[in-house]
Amino acid sequence: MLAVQGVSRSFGGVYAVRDVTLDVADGEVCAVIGPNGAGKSTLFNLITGHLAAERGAISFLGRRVDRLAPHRRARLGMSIVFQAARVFRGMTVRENVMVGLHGSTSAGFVAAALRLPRHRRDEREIAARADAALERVGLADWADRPADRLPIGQQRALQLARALCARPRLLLLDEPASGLRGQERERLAELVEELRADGLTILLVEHDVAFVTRLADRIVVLDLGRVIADGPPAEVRNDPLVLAAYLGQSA
Amino acid sequence: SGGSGSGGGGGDPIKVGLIVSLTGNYTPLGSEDKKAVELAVEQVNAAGGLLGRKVELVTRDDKTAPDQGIVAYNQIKGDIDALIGPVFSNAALAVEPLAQRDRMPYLSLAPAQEQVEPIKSYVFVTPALSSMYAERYLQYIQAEGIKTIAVAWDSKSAYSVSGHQAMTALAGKYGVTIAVDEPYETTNSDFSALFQHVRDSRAEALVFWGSGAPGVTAAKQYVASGLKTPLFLTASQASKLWLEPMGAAAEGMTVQSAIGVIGEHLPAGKQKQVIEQMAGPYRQKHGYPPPQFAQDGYSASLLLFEAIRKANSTDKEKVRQALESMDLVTPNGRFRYSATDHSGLSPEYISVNTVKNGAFVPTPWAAEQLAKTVGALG
Amino acid sequence: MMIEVTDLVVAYGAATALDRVTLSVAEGEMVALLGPNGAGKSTLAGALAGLLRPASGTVTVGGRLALIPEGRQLFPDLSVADNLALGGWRSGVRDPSAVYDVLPRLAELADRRAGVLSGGEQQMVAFGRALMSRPDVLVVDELSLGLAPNVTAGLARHLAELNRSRGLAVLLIEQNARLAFELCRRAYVLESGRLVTEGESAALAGDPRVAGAYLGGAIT
Amino acid sequence: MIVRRALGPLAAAAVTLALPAVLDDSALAVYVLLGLAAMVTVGVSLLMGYAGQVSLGQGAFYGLGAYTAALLALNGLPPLLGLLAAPVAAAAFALVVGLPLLRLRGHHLAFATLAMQLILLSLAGQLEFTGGDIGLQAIPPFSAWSFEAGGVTAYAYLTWAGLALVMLVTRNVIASRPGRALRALATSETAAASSGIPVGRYKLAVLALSAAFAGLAGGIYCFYTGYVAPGSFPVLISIQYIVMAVVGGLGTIWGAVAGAAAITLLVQGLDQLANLPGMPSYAPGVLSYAVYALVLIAVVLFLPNGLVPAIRRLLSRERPVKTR
Amino acid sequence: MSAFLTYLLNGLAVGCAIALIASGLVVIHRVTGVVNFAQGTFAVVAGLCASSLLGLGLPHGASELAAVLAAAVAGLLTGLAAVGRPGTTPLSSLIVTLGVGVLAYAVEIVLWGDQPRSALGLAGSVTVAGARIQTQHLLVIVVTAVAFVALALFFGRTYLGKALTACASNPYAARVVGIDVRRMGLLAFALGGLLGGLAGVLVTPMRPISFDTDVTLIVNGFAAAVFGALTRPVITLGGALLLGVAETMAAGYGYGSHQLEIALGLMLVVMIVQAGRHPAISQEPT
Ligand SMILES: Nc1ncnc2c1ncn2[C@@H]1O[C@H](COP(=O)(O)OP(=O)(O)OP(=O)(O)O)[C@@H](O)[C@H]1O
Ligand SMILES: Nc1ncnc2c1ncn2[C@@H]1O[C@H](COP(=O)(O)OP(=O)(O)OP(=O)(O)O)[C@@H](O)[C@H]1O
Ligand SMILES: [Mg+2]
Ligand SMILES: [Mg+2]
Repeated sequence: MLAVQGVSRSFGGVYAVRDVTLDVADGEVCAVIGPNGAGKSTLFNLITGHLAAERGAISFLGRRVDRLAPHRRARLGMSIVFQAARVFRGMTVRENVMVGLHGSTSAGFVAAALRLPRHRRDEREIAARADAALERVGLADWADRPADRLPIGQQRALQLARALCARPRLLLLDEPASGLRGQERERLAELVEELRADGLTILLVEHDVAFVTRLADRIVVLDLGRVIADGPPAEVRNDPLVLAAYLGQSA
Repeated sequence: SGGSGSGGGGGDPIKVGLIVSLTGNYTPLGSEDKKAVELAVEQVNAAGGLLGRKVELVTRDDKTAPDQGIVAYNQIKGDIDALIGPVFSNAALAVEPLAQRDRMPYLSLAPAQEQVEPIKSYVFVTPALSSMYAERYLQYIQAEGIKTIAVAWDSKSAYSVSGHQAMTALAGKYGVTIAVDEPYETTNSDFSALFQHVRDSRAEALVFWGSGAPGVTAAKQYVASGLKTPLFLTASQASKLWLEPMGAAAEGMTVQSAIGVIGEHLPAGKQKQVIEQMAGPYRQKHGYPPPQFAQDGYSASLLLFEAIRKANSTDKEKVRQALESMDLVTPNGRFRYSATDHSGLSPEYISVNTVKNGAFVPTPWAAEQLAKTVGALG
Repeated sequence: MMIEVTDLVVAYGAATALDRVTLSVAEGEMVALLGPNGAGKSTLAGALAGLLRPASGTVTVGGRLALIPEGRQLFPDLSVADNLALGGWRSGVRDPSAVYDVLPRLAELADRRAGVLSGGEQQMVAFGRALMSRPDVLVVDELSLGLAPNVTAGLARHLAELNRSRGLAVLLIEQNARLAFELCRRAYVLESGRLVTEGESAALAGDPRVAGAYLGGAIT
Repeated sequence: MIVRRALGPLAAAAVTLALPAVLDDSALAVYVLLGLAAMVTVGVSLLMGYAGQVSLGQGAFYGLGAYTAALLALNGLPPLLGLLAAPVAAAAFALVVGLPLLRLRGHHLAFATLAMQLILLSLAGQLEFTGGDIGLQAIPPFSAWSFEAGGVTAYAYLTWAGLALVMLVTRNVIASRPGRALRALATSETAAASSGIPVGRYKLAVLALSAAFAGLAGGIYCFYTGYVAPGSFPVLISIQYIVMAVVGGLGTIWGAVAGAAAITLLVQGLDQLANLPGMPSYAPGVLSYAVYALVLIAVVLFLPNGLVPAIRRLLSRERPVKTR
Repeated sequence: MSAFLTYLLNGLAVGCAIALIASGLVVIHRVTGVVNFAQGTFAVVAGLCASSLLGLGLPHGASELAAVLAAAVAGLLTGLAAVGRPGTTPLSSLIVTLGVGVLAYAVEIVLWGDQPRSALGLAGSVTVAGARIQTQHLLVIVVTAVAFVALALFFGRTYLGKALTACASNPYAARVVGIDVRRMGLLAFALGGLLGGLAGVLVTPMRPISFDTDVTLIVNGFAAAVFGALTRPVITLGGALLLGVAETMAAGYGYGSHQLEIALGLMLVVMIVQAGRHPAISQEPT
């Protein structure tokens, strides 16, 4: 499904991601963990196209994507939930989610300005799908609120709904549980399990090791931009390298 | 709409519209025009008014913008018997077709050639056109035996663009070659390139077209540049706004001006008298001698008053006809409008001066020429 | 008392975010503040730091207070070193080397613009910046947010150490309730702008309602 | 509910239609210029308030529309064609310059658009075919089929029909898929791109749309005044549009119209006042400048969201208002 | 060769004058996030003051100093209006500064009238390696160099400079660490007024100043300041010098009527090329 081959990216001479190779199979939940500044978010940005890779190749669904603009990759079926909640200001929760459907609809300026039938049909469908996504993440009651006033936890749920409603093939989650409390965390975990059951492929960054262990089929560990371990959770958790670099005594 | 045509009937005042820039870029010009027109109206009213009626001024601001000129005109057009118009060429040209359509006698304060080419029956221009200044300079240059000149001109100012054009077109006629032809922009703050180019050429004089800030900036830098080629400035510099900042550095520079500026150097006579009729009271009221723009405004007023007097009515067509057969001496010189000439002035009423002791003094050539011109007026 | 809040009401326009909240933190005490998303925890933190004006009620703070705000709130255009130095605006401390001892990663990043750091690195800077002011009381709006487990553990240890050695009082808002209970002897629970429970951590952790909501079953 | 929603626009339409019939020429001249300013300002508000892109060069598109229509009409083409070409030319030009300029953001973009206008003005002031600094004169009046716009009234209707069209298009756009995309990219270009929005293309499109609005206004302007010159489109005019948009309320369509109306009427009112007989000679300058400035400062400081949101809040105290 | 050097030197002087206007814009934006459209006004106020004081017979030096202080006061007053009220957004503040600039027109017209004024500066010229440059130009270059070195050191090296920078970088965070953002904003406006005043007294002898000269002054200053992202003094100076030299070179080599297009166009190209290097993601919060 996703093949990252020897990808590198540096900032001012310091490598944030160095020669990373990573394959994610269809339907797999793959977690990426590692110390702060290991390059996890940078790797996500390379995959989604917000940063250009200096070396290496990225293929998605058997197709080279590393020269494609982010919105093209999104249209191929990649959705991302960013580490920082990026909700669109001045829009309601529902409108925010409707934006997520941009790539899978097509009415443009002319259709909108003239209110063509196609545009109206599109709008109805977009609204319905957005509401379904909100329902799914438990935000249905908040649909008409201004999105930028939501508490952090809800903003993250909103981002997830926005990503989901595009019906992606690959979902990239960058620390989706950060800022969530026990119960909310539990609900998120259940949702991820549901999504996996639906056949979605998920790439997950998270510092909550219990959360990761419960959900991931496989864990990849990054340190200083390189992959230092790759395998099933049980194995990785006991890897001495990982213990030293990341888990410390708390594991 | 339409004014109160049928004159005579005592009571109600004659209304003169005045649209000038009172805000925006052209404020310094517009406000001088306004002072002068107000002075002229005061004087005519003190002398009993026109046709036994008082003259009243209806003033509007064009904000140095063509569309605001139109708004202003629309606001007063129903009220007024004649119009003295914008000093900003773009605003003047915007108002012009409306005035022509409404058959409104219109004396423009802008020097743009386009207003009188082609002639519109109701539109008359008061300031000397820059082509006249150009021709006058060429006469002087020829008289001084100069064969080669450099010309610098502001490519953003209509006044200086058409002055430059006229100079290029007429140079041959006066046996003058233009060795350096150098455009610059109004906002330019450094003229070292110009002086360098003049220094590298055979030019015997540098004619500098420009108004406002560049006139001062360039003249100051000319002094500092050590260039020996004499500098000839045009009439835009003939005021205290140029003299004061220049200070002693201006001594000996050559500056053109309208005849009104050097009134005191004229032999006694009609011309001198009409200049003083304005200059004295103006100086008394405002504390400085009237600059060029003030003279334009005052001349326009005199022309309009005389036309109404001659028409013996404020009927617009009659006033227009009176203007078209006008022959009047004003501070700007003698105007002779005709059906084929709506600018009325000729180059003879332009003086070429040198700066002496911080004042403009006609050159011997100019003094002689002007004496001849003025003498003919009596 | 280091922090004394009585009948505090804070509103955003028409919406009341805190409704007659009363709580206190004594000198040398570490207190946890729990609550679901949107309960008003960050609002309370903002009011304590004087960043939000109360509609009514009083807030008194008995010493120098430092806040690790929600969303890190660094100076993105300044270097890490400068961010830390500015943390000492009130205390006059300019030299960040003490912070580097606690968070050695920051020494490596000293000259990096704070805006381009990774999320966790930014959290470290926010923590370090608060320490720079040599506070008597520290309000932490999320400690472990985005931090690797070993870093979180280190910071928790450091807080406990400061509490022991310098008597630093702490009001801790923390997503990981287990960690909060471990660190703090006492805790408040805030829901929809109202205090619903308070008590000893041990007792609260045993309370099935609290455990269900904040300890979150199998996870954490 | 629907009736209530439609009431405002209906009332506005009625007033718009009635006014030209009752106003005299002098008031109509203001009415026309007000409508034209509103047309440009709606575009500015769309660009700035919705899509978050600042243009300090909107006057350039206004001028471009005016010159286009004027040149076509002066070369003997039917005025209607000129009027239609004006927005098209402005939009096309926006697409061409937008391609490089929109790579810039924030202040850089603001400066770049300002520079674009300065450069265009400078060229218009020097080129032969644009009439140089003097500009283009004797532009024929607007006509279409057998109709010829004689007086100001005709232009008033033309202007306000144009404005209605512009407002309708804007309303339809913002409440739809492309409109949401624009509002999204204003907050976060990356999150927008990740939702499948081609950010660059949308920024271009909205610039072109706002340019088309300005171009249409310019087209009407040139027939109305019969004269265009560089002096008609100074840089300050572009800043004025932003002031209008902010004063009226960024991100609301009616705010753009209200802002344009408020500023235009304030300026005209002060002008009338300053030129009343008996006012001191410095009154025009001082009144137009000082009172205008004080009112502007007061409005911005005390109604930071603009006139329209403030009025809305007043009218519907009971309902919570969505503001930014 | 000496022609080239003449153009270069004079271009540097022109650029320095631009840089001084830009410096005030940079200081104010760097601290408050506000683009101060009243910056040209400060220069005009100082220029007009200086010409009046000199006219009253006050000696050089004292007149200019007083004028610069007057501009600083104008800056402070502008700051009070623009950032004095808590909760004013940078966009609102920007419009307020526009308003202040217009308000100043009225004040200036009442005090000084609507006609342009000038002041006498240093007369004469100096020859450097065969190229002539006016003494006043040289003075501008020296003062600008000193001002920019001081600014760069102040913002880059001093603690107060960093605290000031922090205010615009994240005003909320500045309050979190205890910085009085409002007072810092006022300080910045006063400093901006001072720098604008400096520009005013140095420029007045070179070109006449009237109440609305601020527009001309600010356009170039804005260009240079934006070039430096409105925050970085040294790059701003670079931008200003680029503008100045491009203008004189254009005039020198036969494009006198296209100076503006060439200078602004060049600047745009540099900006666009640079913009390509910064991906959107690195400008958004992590
Ligand atoms: N635009 C940038 N410029 C300079 N350095 C950058 C930039 N973006 C990221 N970095 C650096 O690259 C490294 C990797 O950052 P990244 O955000 O990928 O880390 P991460 O693994 O996601 O960490 P965390 O767990 O803290 O989120 C960090 O040291 C960061 O400071
Ligand atoms: N600027 C604001 N304007 C309006 N309402 C706000 C604002 N900030 C917060 N709120 C509201 O106030 C309430 C309390 O928010 P607060 O951020 O204090 O919650 P919290 O307990 O910190 O939540 P979280 O766990 O998500 O951080 C929420 O309902 C939120 O929507
Ligand atoms: Mg990360
Ligand atoms: Mg919070």
